[in-house]
Amino acid sequence: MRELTYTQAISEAIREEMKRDDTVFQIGEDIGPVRKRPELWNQFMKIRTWQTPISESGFTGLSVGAAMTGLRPITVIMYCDFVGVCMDPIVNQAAKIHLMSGGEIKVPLVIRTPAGAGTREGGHHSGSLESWFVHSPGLKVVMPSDPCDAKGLMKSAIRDDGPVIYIQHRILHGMGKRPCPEGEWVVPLGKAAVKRPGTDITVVGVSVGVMKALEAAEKLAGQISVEVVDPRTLVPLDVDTILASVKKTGHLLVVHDAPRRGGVGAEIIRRVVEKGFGLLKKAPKVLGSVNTAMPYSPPLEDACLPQTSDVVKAIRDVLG
Amino acid sequence: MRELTYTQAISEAIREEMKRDDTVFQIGEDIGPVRKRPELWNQFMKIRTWQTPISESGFTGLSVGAAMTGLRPITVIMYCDFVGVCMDPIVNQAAKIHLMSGGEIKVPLVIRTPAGAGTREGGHHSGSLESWFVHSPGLKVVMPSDPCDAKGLMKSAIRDDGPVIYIQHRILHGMGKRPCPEGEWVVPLGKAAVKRPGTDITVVGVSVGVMKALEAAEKLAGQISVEVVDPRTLVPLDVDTILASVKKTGHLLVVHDAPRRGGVGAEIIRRVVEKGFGLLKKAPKVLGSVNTAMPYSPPLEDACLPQTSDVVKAIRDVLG
Amino acid sequence: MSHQFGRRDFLRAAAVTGAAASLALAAAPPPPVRNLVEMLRLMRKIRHFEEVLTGLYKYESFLSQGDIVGDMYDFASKGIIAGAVHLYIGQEAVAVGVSAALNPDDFVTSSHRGHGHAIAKGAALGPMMAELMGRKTGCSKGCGGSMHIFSKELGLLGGNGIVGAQIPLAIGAAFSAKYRGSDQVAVAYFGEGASNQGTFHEALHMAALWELPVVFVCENNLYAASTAAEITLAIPNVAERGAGYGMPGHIVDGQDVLAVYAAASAAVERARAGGGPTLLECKTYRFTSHAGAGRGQHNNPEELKVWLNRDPIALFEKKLRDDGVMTAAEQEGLKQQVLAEVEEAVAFAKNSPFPTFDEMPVTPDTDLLA
Amino acid sequence: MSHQFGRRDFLRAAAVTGAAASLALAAAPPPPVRNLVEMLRLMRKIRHFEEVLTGLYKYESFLSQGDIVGDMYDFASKGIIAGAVHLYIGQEAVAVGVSAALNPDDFVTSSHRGHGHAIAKGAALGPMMAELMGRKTGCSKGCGGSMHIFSKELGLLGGNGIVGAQIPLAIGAAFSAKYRGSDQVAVAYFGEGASNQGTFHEALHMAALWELPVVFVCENNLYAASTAAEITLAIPNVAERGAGYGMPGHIVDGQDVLAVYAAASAAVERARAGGGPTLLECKTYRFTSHAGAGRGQHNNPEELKVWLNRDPIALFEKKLRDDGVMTAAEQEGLKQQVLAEVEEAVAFAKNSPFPTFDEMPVTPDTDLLA
Ligand SMILES: Cc1ncc(C[n+]2csc(CCOP(=O)(O)OP(=O)(O)O)c2C)c(N)n1
Ligand SMILES: Cc1ncc(C[n+]2csc(CCOP(=O)(O)OP(=O)(O)O)c2C)c(N)n1
Ligand SMILES: [Mg+2]
Ligand SMILES: [Mg+2]
Repeated sequence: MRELTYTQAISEAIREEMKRDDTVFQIGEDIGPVRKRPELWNQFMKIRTWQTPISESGFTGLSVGAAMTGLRPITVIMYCDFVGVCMDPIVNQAAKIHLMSGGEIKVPLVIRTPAGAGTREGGHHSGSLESWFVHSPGLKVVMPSDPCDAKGLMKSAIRDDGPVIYIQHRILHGMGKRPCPEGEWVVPLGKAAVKRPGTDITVVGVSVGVMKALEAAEKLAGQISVEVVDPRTLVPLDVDTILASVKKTGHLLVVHDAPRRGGVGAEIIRRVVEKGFGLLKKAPKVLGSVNTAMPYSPPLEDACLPQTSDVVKAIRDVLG
Repeated sequence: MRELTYTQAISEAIREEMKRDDTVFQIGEDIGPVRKRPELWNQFMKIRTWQTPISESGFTGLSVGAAMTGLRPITVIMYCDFVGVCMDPIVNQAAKIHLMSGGEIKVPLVIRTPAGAGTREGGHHSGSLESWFVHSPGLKVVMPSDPCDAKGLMKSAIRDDGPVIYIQHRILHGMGKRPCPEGEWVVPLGKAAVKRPGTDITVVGVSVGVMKALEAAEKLAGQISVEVVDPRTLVPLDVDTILASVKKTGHLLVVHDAPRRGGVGAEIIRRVVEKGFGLLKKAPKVLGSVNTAMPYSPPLEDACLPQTSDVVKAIRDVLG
Repeated sequence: MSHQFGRRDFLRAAAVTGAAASLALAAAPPPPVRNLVEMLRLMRKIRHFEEVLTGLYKYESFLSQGDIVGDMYDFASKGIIAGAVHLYIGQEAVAVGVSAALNPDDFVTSSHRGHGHAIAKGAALGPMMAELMGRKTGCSKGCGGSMHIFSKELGLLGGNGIVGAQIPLAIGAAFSAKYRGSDQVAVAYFGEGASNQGTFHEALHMAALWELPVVFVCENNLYAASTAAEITLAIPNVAERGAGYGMPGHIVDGQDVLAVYAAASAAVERARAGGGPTLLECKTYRFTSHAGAGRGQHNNPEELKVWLNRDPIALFEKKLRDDGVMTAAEQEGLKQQVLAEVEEAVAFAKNSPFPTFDEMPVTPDTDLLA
Repeated sequence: MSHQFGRRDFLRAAAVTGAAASLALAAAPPPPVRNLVEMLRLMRKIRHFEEVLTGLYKYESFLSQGDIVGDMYDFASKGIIAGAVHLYIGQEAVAVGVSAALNPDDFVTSSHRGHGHAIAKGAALGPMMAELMGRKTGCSKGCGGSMHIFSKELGLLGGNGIVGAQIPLAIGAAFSAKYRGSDQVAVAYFGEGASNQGTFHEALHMAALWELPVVFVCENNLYAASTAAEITLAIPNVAERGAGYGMPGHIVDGQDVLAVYAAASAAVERARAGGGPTLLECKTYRFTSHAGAGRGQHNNPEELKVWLNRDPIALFEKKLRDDGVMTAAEQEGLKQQVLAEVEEAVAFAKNSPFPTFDEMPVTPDTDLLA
């Protein structure tokens, strides 16, 4: 199959959806090559990409209003951490208007935001805030872990009639080329994927956590048979696929970049324990980053973030 | 003992701390009786209470800057839902500056915000967002469930050298007078309280969840012996007291107003399962509100929010 | 400098005349007689809709229990209308004057104080009253409440519980109109208090930068909740802020419905013609308390007396009589018609069932109960 | 109207002279000779500190892999200085001119582009270089990095990774000074791009309303990342926005350190005297690319050529020679001293150990590992 990088896959999905649907456009900071003022609007209109002032709450609110009135915006928040300045239009407006309007008004909006640590950018450029969104009813949350899913999930996100948070991990931007189908390729929201079959333990990876889980599984090959499950979307969450895996393995580990405390790992454990308490042979665990702001210094960042070696260790811990 | 309402207890704590420490002041919207422009600053200075424009991110950021330079602000966000417009100064500034400054700069700040549903105010005035803060390293999170804790925890929050989120549930504002010690009365952060002893099941209540758990326990008195544990602070979390209770009862239910999905209930279950998996005889459960924006219509709001009768039912479910 | 202003400046700033507005803006042709009568009818609809609902809201407050240090905005209703209800009474000329300049398919975003904006744009009283009573027949099936009145067909993009959030939504609707090549215009209604919110700054700026077809209608009623504008605004006129975005800003007499209409028509036509956005500051006043369906105590009773002399309905009725457009008898008749309509709306609402949980319009795939 | 502006207007707006500034403001007495030399030394410190660190940053970009639709701001460094590093080269006159007007205990909040603001306020090069290398001896023990330079004793309240967040922090420091009755003044440095952020609006307004002792220094370098100001600013001069808050706004030649000093002194003295805040817009230019330690491609090479003719260091050195304050030889000597200092800083940093996890300054009771 033809290969693409993660960001190329996202670009292709957006381009194809723009072709397919005139109402799809992209808006955000520092995107698009526009340089001259005259005919600003027409320059943007040509590339269906609006380069905004640094006004996240303003242009995210604008996107919600546009989505309420017939368009399908893809709104780019340059770094996930920046949502701190524009949570309101996302969680109070986009997420709630469908219900508050009695179901009359839909908000087909994609919020696309690169996230994650590991790039030595320090406390304000390392966030993974998916659990804020998972806890905000009305939003769907998508976190692709490879170019194939990145393309297919972006198409589903754009075509969805509600607000979708699309979180792309920066480390995955650099993962290199991987197979990715050409043309129409849609991955449905709410379907997990078993990225590596195994029998001894279920490791649920979130975003870059999948990459680390697969590396760990490879390292343990021969000793421990690790099944790697990628939920791909956290809302809706395909808990059945996770339960089916746990039924087989009896052990569960969740791996993500976000801090352990209050992370989605806890939510996944709640869901599994609630329906599959009896399936678990040992205590399930979450491997997330340390509960601290992300320090800049490379050795400190490495110590605070789950590394592949930590996943290996955690797998052994869970199996006891 | 002398009795106070929940808000009177908060007022008393703030007044006493203002007397005790000149650097303590309060800032927020619509607080304080100032009416005339001349001598604005002096009017505010007299009551140590600044009545702000509607500029949450501005005055919350102002509070962080003031806390970095020798003051101890108590910043009021009128409704918890409004933090959507000012998450950045809270989670990126207040919470991270201590680490990002190499520990040189402290941010002794209290963010005080009424929260919770049940008052028929609809989708923008019913939020309980504690789990966003629990997931934001660098913050402490306090949720008193009665006047006694409200006073003692406010004093600890004000005296703490880091940022503390103090969430007061609106329904508790109306709970009526309860015993509350006069003068110096400090409840330490990170100590849970057993609000009712029992032997059959541990019900961890968060904020108004404690009230509902106590009512349910009363209804079940004679049939089921319910132990009600109030963590009082979610960060730091006194997991040992919860574990000690679960060790005794073998069963766990967590009750809160916030949506189940990604709520603090999931985090409490993660912590308990991690250390006390073997103590649990049955699957632990979380009772939270339905995963939706809060509807206005009273019967719908009642259906979406955990009621005392739901707690009773959930207790029976857990015990199977 | 800010400290040179006093209450007098604010009141003086508020006491502008319709003339000032028409001076500031190309005068629009006065509306035909039929429309004049319809404008009065809409003003009365707003007034009586709210007067009547007030009787259905049983105000309760915990405020006395705390004190100024610990108090929060606490109140409840034990009536069949619950929650937080903010009244528009006293400001009717603004919504009606602006709406008279709009097409049916133009967009409106509104605030927590949105009944008047909705009614003026054509919202039916029955479904609105039903919404306030939380009934299944409410315009949001009972899921919205007083602060969240929507109507897709009327271009009502909702009230808003978040002060200032409606301003970016409006530029989004204007963006959408320009993108789709339609000639729709969007209006954002907000208070002077909201003009201190960052969203005001970001939205007005982008609207000017991209010349979006939007009109920003700031209703300066001199208070934000119980806080006087004079202690939270560093300048007496919000209209002055337009200059910071290269946008015209005009002061309008918000008690004079024709002055509002003139200013709004000019701004709307300018927007429709591709001329970009305009900021209109309508000086007006809230005749009741901030929330609790007007049942809380009023911020300033003396001041209120002065403003009651500029009741927008009384002023307009007098003008219509002076101009021989309507007689006092005709006006009384119109009032009675409206009162009857409101009673019908109340009856409709009271006779409507409450929605059940299963009827809540949730999207199936958001694992509601997970 | 916005659409009437073109690039030329922006360049013209940027091409102001020091005269304009002194005209706009009460001229401050020129600094004594010793200070003039120290100002030049600080400008060189900033310039050479950054020139040298650039060599320690091995720029890598993934940008070519995606395309304009999917691209994000992606880059990394394989050098001993990592992460996102934004250079101040070309803007030295602003930080040095402003700092020359400040007391040691005055406060400064800064942006992502903060090296110059820190050095000008007196930050030592060794701990700064060590911070950029993530060492234990760094000013933030390696926990901050390039965007987060703090110093409690110098009143440095940090750079900031969130555009616009530093503006409210500065009014908080000013609030604190006024509350405590001290005569400290706070300065907020931010770019023209940040002036479109809601925090700018909210903070400038509250500062004016409460007459806080703060000076807002907007460094208009004509770009926000790779986005030209002309396509994201509806007005050519950010200074014009002061009026919306009842605050004086002045345009300053940001390449002329003495013009900046004159404007800053007047604004600082006004603030210290209780006269309230001032907005200064310093027209300047970034000589390197946005981030990646200047290693990305520059937004506009032709434009750069023009601005290099107004290199603030060259301009100031010429003035000092013309006024007979320093000879070319003395200036060369000063440059060599500074270069040696920077080399020392590099050596100090390279010889410093990395911090260990246990040395991270976390508060014990936030259950770090929970
Ligand atoms: C973001 C946010 N902050 C605060 C509030 C609480 N609040 C509701 S209405 C109001 C006053 C609004 O004043 P103004 O904008 O002048 O509108 P008015 O009520 O006068 O119509 C406030 C502070 C809110 N709803 N949202
Ligand atoms: C809230 C937020 N939005 C976006 C960014 C990404 N970003 C970093 S610097 C920058 C450009 C800032 O431009 P300006 O304010 O003019 O400062 P300059 O870089 O020119 O010094 C942007 C968009 C950010 N760091 N924070
Ligand atoms: Mg008002
Ligand atoms: Mg710039």
